[in-house]
Amino acid sequence: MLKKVITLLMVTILILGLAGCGGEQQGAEEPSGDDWKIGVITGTSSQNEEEFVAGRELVEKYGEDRVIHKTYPDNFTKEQETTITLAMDMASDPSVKAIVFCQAVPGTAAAFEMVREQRDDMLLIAGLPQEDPAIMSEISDIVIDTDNLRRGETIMELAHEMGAKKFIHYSFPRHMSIELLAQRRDIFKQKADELGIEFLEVAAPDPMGEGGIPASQQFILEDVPRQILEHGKDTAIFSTNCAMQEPLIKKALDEGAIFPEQCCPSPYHGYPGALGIEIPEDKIGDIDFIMSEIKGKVSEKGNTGRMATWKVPAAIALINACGDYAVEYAQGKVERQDTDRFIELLKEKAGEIKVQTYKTDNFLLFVGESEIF
Amino acid sequence: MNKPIIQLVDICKEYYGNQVLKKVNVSVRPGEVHALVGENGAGKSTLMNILFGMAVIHNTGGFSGQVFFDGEKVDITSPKEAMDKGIGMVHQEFMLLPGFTITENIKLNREITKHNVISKILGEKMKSLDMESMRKDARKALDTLGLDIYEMLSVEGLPVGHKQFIEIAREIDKTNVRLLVFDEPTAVLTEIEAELFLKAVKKLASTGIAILFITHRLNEVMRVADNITILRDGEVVGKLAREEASVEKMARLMVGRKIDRIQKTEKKSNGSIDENILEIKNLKVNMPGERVKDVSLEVKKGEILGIGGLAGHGKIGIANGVMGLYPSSGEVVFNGDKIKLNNPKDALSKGMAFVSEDRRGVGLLLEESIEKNIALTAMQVQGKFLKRIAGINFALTWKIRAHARKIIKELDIRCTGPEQITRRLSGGNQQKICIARAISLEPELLFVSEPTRGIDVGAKKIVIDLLLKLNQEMGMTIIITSSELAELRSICDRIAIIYDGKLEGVLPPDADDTDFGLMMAGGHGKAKEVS
Amino acid sequence: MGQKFRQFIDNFGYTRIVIILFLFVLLVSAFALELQIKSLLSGILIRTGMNLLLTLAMVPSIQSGTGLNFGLPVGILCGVVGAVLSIAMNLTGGQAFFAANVIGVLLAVVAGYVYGLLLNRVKNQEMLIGTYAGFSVVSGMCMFWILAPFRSPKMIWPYGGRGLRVTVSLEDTFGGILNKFLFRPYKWIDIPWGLLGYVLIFCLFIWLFSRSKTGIAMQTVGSNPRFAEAAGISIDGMRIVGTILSTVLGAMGILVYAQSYGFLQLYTAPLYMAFPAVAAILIGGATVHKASITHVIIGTFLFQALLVVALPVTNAVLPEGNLSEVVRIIISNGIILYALTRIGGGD
Amino acid sequence: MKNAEIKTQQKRMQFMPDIKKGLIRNIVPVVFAVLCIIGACIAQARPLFLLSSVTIRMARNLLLVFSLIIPVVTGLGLNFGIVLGAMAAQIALVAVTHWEITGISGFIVTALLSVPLSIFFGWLTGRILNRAKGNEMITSMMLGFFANGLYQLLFLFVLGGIIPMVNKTIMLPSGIGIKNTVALRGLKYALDNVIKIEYDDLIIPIFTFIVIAVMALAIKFLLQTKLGQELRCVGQDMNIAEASGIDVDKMRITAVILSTILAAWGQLIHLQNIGILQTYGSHEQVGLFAVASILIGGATVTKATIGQAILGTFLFHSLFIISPMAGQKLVGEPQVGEYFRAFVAYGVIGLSLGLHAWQKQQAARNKFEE
Repeated sequence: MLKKVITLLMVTILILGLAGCGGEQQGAEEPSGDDWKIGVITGTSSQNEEEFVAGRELVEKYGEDRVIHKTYPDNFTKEQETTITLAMDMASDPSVKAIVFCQAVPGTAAAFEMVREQRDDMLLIAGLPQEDPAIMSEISDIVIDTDNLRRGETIMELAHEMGAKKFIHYSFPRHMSIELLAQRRDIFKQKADELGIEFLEVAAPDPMGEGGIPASQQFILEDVPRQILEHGKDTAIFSTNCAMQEPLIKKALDEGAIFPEQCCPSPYHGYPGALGIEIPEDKIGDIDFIMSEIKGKVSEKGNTGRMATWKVPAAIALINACGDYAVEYAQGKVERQDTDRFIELLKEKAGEIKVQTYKTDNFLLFVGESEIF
Repeated sequence: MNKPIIQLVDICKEYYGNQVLKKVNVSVRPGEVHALVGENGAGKSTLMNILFGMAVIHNTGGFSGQVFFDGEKVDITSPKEAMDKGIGMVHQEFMLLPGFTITENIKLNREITKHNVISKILGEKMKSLDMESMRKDARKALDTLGLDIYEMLSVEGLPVGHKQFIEIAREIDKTNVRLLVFDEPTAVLTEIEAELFLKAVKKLASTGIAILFITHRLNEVMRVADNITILRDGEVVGKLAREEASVEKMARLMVGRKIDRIQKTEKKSNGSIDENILEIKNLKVNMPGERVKDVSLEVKKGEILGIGGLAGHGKIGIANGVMGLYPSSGEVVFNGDKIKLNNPKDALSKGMAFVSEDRRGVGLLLEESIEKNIALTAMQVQGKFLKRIAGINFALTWKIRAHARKIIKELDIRCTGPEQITRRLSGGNQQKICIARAISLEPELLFVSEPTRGIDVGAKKIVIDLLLKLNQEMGMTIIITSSELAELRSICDRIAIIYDGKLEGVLPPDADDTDFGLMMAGGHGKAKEVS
Repeated sequence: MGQKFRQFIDNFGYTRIVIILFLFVLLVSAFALELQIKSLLSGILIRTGMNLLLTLAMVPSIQSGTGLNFGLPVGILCGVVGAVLSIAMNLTGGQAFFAANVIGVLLAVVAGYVYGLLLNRVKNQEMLIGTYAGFSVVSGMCMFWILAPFRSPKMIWPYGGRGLRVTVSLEDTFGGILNKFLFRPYKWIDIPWGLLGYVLIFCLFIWLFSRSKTGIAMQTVGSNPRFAEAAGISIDGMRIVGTILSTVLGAMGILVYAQSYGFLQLYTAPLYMAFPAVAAILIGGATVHKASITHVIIGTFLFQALLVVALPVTNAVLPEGNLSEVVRIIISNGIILYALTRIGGGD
Repeated sequence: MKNAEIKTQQKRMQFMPDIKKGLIRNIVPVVFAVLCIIGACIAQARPLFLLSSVTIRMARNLLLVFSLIIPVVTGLGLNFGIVLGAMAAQIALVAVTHWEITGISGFIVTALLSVPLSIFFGWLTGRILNRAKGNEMITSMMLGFFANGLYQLLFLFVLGGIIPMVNKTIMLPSGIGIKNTVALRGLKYALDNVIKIEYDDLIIPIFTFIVIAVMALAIKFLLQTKLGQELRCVGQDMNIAEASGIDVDKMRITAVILSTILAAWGQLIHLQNIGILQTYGSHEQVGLFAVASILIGGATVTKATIGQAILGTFLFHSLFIISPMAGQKLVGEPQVGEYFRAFVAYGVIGLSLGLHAWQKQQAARNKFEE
């Protein structure tokens, strides 16, 4: 009996407390045309530094009162409800006109769908989606991803140019259930046949499995030297998973293998950590500095011309473009699905890129130029 | 005279060559209260195990003799069969679920159920409990016992007396019950509760149920029993009707036997024999089941003091309390030094040692080697067998082994070597290891609890001789706690009897059987003090 | 003869026999499939070496009666902080490794003591609470990595992110310091004598400790607390000693791991470090009540060998698709599950 | 002792007027509630948003949390094996999506289809747990990992590979294996939409709550039947249960099966609200968060009630909603807010477990000193 009383009492106090303490903005003023905000959701820097910093850059550019920057959970596969609440929280502020989600981790589709139910006018942009393309393009206004299909050809061509005789593709079941990644693998195969390269598919432990990220990374460290020993130095190696990039780059350099591109192409992705590049404080964010440092390290080990990445960090360009587009939408300058304007903005950030659509008009894919070290 | 409901004829049983029941005959008639009296280990429990077809009997080679129930020869092979026949048992340890109400406990797995919509589809198990009918049944059973307690209370936190009544209520609630066995039902009851209980037993018997009443509280026997069977060492030593019985007579029959007084050699003089080595003042020990309520006792240097009494009265709690194993209060002075209570290390380091009654629980590391068991306490408390290297105290395996070998030889421990693990040893050898561990401390005073429980006859003698040797040759003061009075009487200089957590009296070993019996049964108002 | 053979199997445990047979089959097929046997064998040795101390950390906690140490991330984080500090001090090579160990151990002693106090309050629930405590501490340390004031160019983000990098390369500090020490290639196998020697020294140390007064007292508490109490041993004290030791080994273990891996992993990586260690010692034949150095060595070897060999072989057998990884998950977790159902079954 | 005295004493014990004692007994929920209020004050969140978020999350998760009650009552501890129930639900969901049955009828078919699957999974889990008495929790956790392997095998290789699949929309382009995201178009809000109330941002799926309430009553009813009595008896003391003729092992298996079925239905309710199935991730969080919820509600590994489950779910999700906001407001940086949330959430769960264990120790000591 007493327990029930206490329980009831507590719930009442809690609700009152929540209500009493809560903010007072609710419905205070109808948003006028000038009162706009955009929401940006990225990973934490432990997930991906570039995305996070790009988010910060947007905040700095437009001001804290214009851009709400939040991070999705590190453990996103297990905490989808948190992801949903995050987006719902943004949507519940009527002055927020657009939400940019990059990377669009699992849970984004559900979150967008729920936002859409409440806010018909909301602009929803998904960057680097991990969920089914058909669903994503249906729910979001614009979906933007690196062109994994065309990369299937460009990467293979690049590897061929660098002199690869064989091509090793590291992945694991969960990733191969992602449509675009699976399709890219098939394109790889096809293109490899064309170019006379032997395509090898190798399974690695799933970083979300019971061994966690360390088990996958350790596997890469051990497996690359074995493969190179068996297949020779003219073997290109590639992995679909971000966490595997550092050991992959490290071993490619040690063993003299070919490394055409990371999963998420950018000079900042994998290279600095793998090569132990030291960043003096005044060189933070200086892209030329990092390029020359990487070049130096690569030539030090005599692997010049056998490792590459994109000239411009894909994720940074992408988030900045998304942010600018969202702002223009919020200011009423563009329509919801003005893909031409979007591509224009993207080109401003990313330089020479090729863009194509996938299945629907609002699902954009782009590839950038490669920089060979 | 009506026909006996149960007859046990010429029952014999042996465990591993150890004859525990010898041609025992007992019979009980409907409406009769039949008391089965005997010391611990007289064979009462074994007899009951046979009656209930417990697995332990079949697993150890069965028994010989015959059982007649309601005039028919029966072969009871499981407790369930016994229950089906109408034999109920009230256990000594409570088979009650603390989270359930009294009613639920009384009706455990015999719930009254009624159909509901769902059970008609999904079957019997989905029937609702008919709590109202169950409550009524429970009420009725409680009323039969004269227990005025609300039947929907949770059992948790009820006084033990009530729990005992609930156990009984459960048995009498079984509609077919014809014979009820009570295994020392009053051991945990207060006097008033016991009074209530005895009344209830009378009432039950008057309804035509036969009652077999196992106890060693003799005055209770006098109050309720119609007939009395006295067991000693597996033999029926007396069958009395109440009219011919008296407490004194039963006590003598119960404990009386030839006392094999071991001839003691001249003791080594170890200071004045009148000097107190240990003084216990107002000791209270909170040991579940063996609570010590208020005991003051003095122990003389160089003597062997026995502590006797019936199970559950607190004799075992004394040593455990002094040695700090159970929460205790009071004052203990050893050699003029006050011992810190609740601190085993202090007691050990001051020169006392303890051989626990719970051999497998407290006394041994069952998965470890003999040598480790023997050396461990001495190493931890006194720093023996250690060598300090680079600031760390390392155990010296060779020293431990040498010590273990010596002791194994001295105590004649039968084993494959000092590295054998203790689980595999027989009870007697395990007991020797416990003693070995204690004497490795070279204590001035040794507490030994139930040294011969659960070990065979040959080993018993060796253990007793060993204790005697320690006392006489090394001048060790020894306090033996034992349920076997005969054992105490054979080697002790004095014997203290504990009743209901208090010291009932101290007797010389050659005192009269009747005195012992009476003291143990709590019927001895004024204790005869010998000093 | 048959009797003796049976007894041998009983002693060694069906689980291990099954795994050894399985491993043997894998190696034979690796040979038949013309895989790089030398590299596989060397990989097994290195993995065993780098994981051994982390598995060893389970021994004191089991022996002192707190069960499997799911709170191992506590110790691991101490080691990581030690390494980060040593990098921040601009040390390199042996100095850096030594400094990381010293700092890591000092922190681990304090952390282990506090963690031990916590475990003493929650007897019988240590494993569950350890798991959550581990999660929580790792998340707490994530904040630290973000807010930490270190400005070493080796550790800060290249693009202006706040805090430290997720992975810090150890190439210039103490990467491979043990792996390379006394590394000897032979015809069939490369043996990292330095690494193996280093970890075996600690096994020896724990073995010696288990023969010291305190070590024996600790084990007594684990195997029979009531006996220990009767022998005048402080139960809570010994549990704290066990927890401290386990935490310290965790700290030193992660440093051995990191130098072999070549990177220091911050943020959420330590979260997953306890599971492989737990699995390894269970497979080695330990239970939640009893563990020995032999269990550690056999278990780490078998578990890691399985991880090293299983995937390349299944990859070679099933070159298409990713079935091999799924098969590996099923087999290795299935075996752990099997081992667990043995605990309750008596011995 | 006189009867009347006992009665009054019992009364006194139950109606302890001492608020302090009551607070101590409910220390875990109290700590949580206080944290939530502080968090809400810091976060300055809109109350209606909080309310609607909590409501929706309650609707999604309550039944999953309920599924833990029966095993706890039966003495199996917290059943991390409910992950298998979630898997059963997802297999059924994929099948129904494949057959393109929609609306409430689709939901009912899914619910029915998941029953035989969960019975089978529950039976297996129960048998395994019977072999690991005393280690049920860690064993059920490992079982979850193991089952995940089999699950991936089924969804990635068997479906389309061995079992032919006609409906290509949910399949990977290669035709073998299910996509990592399956939109449950036909089933979204199948249950919620039957009856629901909308007010501004606040949506209350009344019908879902009715279903949950019915399930709660069903659990209550079940515990009052003969079967429930036997389950409770096993939970209290396996030996006594055995001695009074109850088949302990069978009861334990029954409990796990019931729990698995409830978990399957719980996962169905969860997913019909979310509307999108993460084929390889949706089931993973189930065990950990449900367990955390019920523990926070004041349940222990030996005692759990519906009320505790409701309170716990409410508190847990309030904390999970509020803490990232509070974290961000407090530290001013989004990612630190995220870590802060994880730190607080897991820390508080650990703390609450610790407090329970400590209380139990305290209680044992008090009992001893009586």
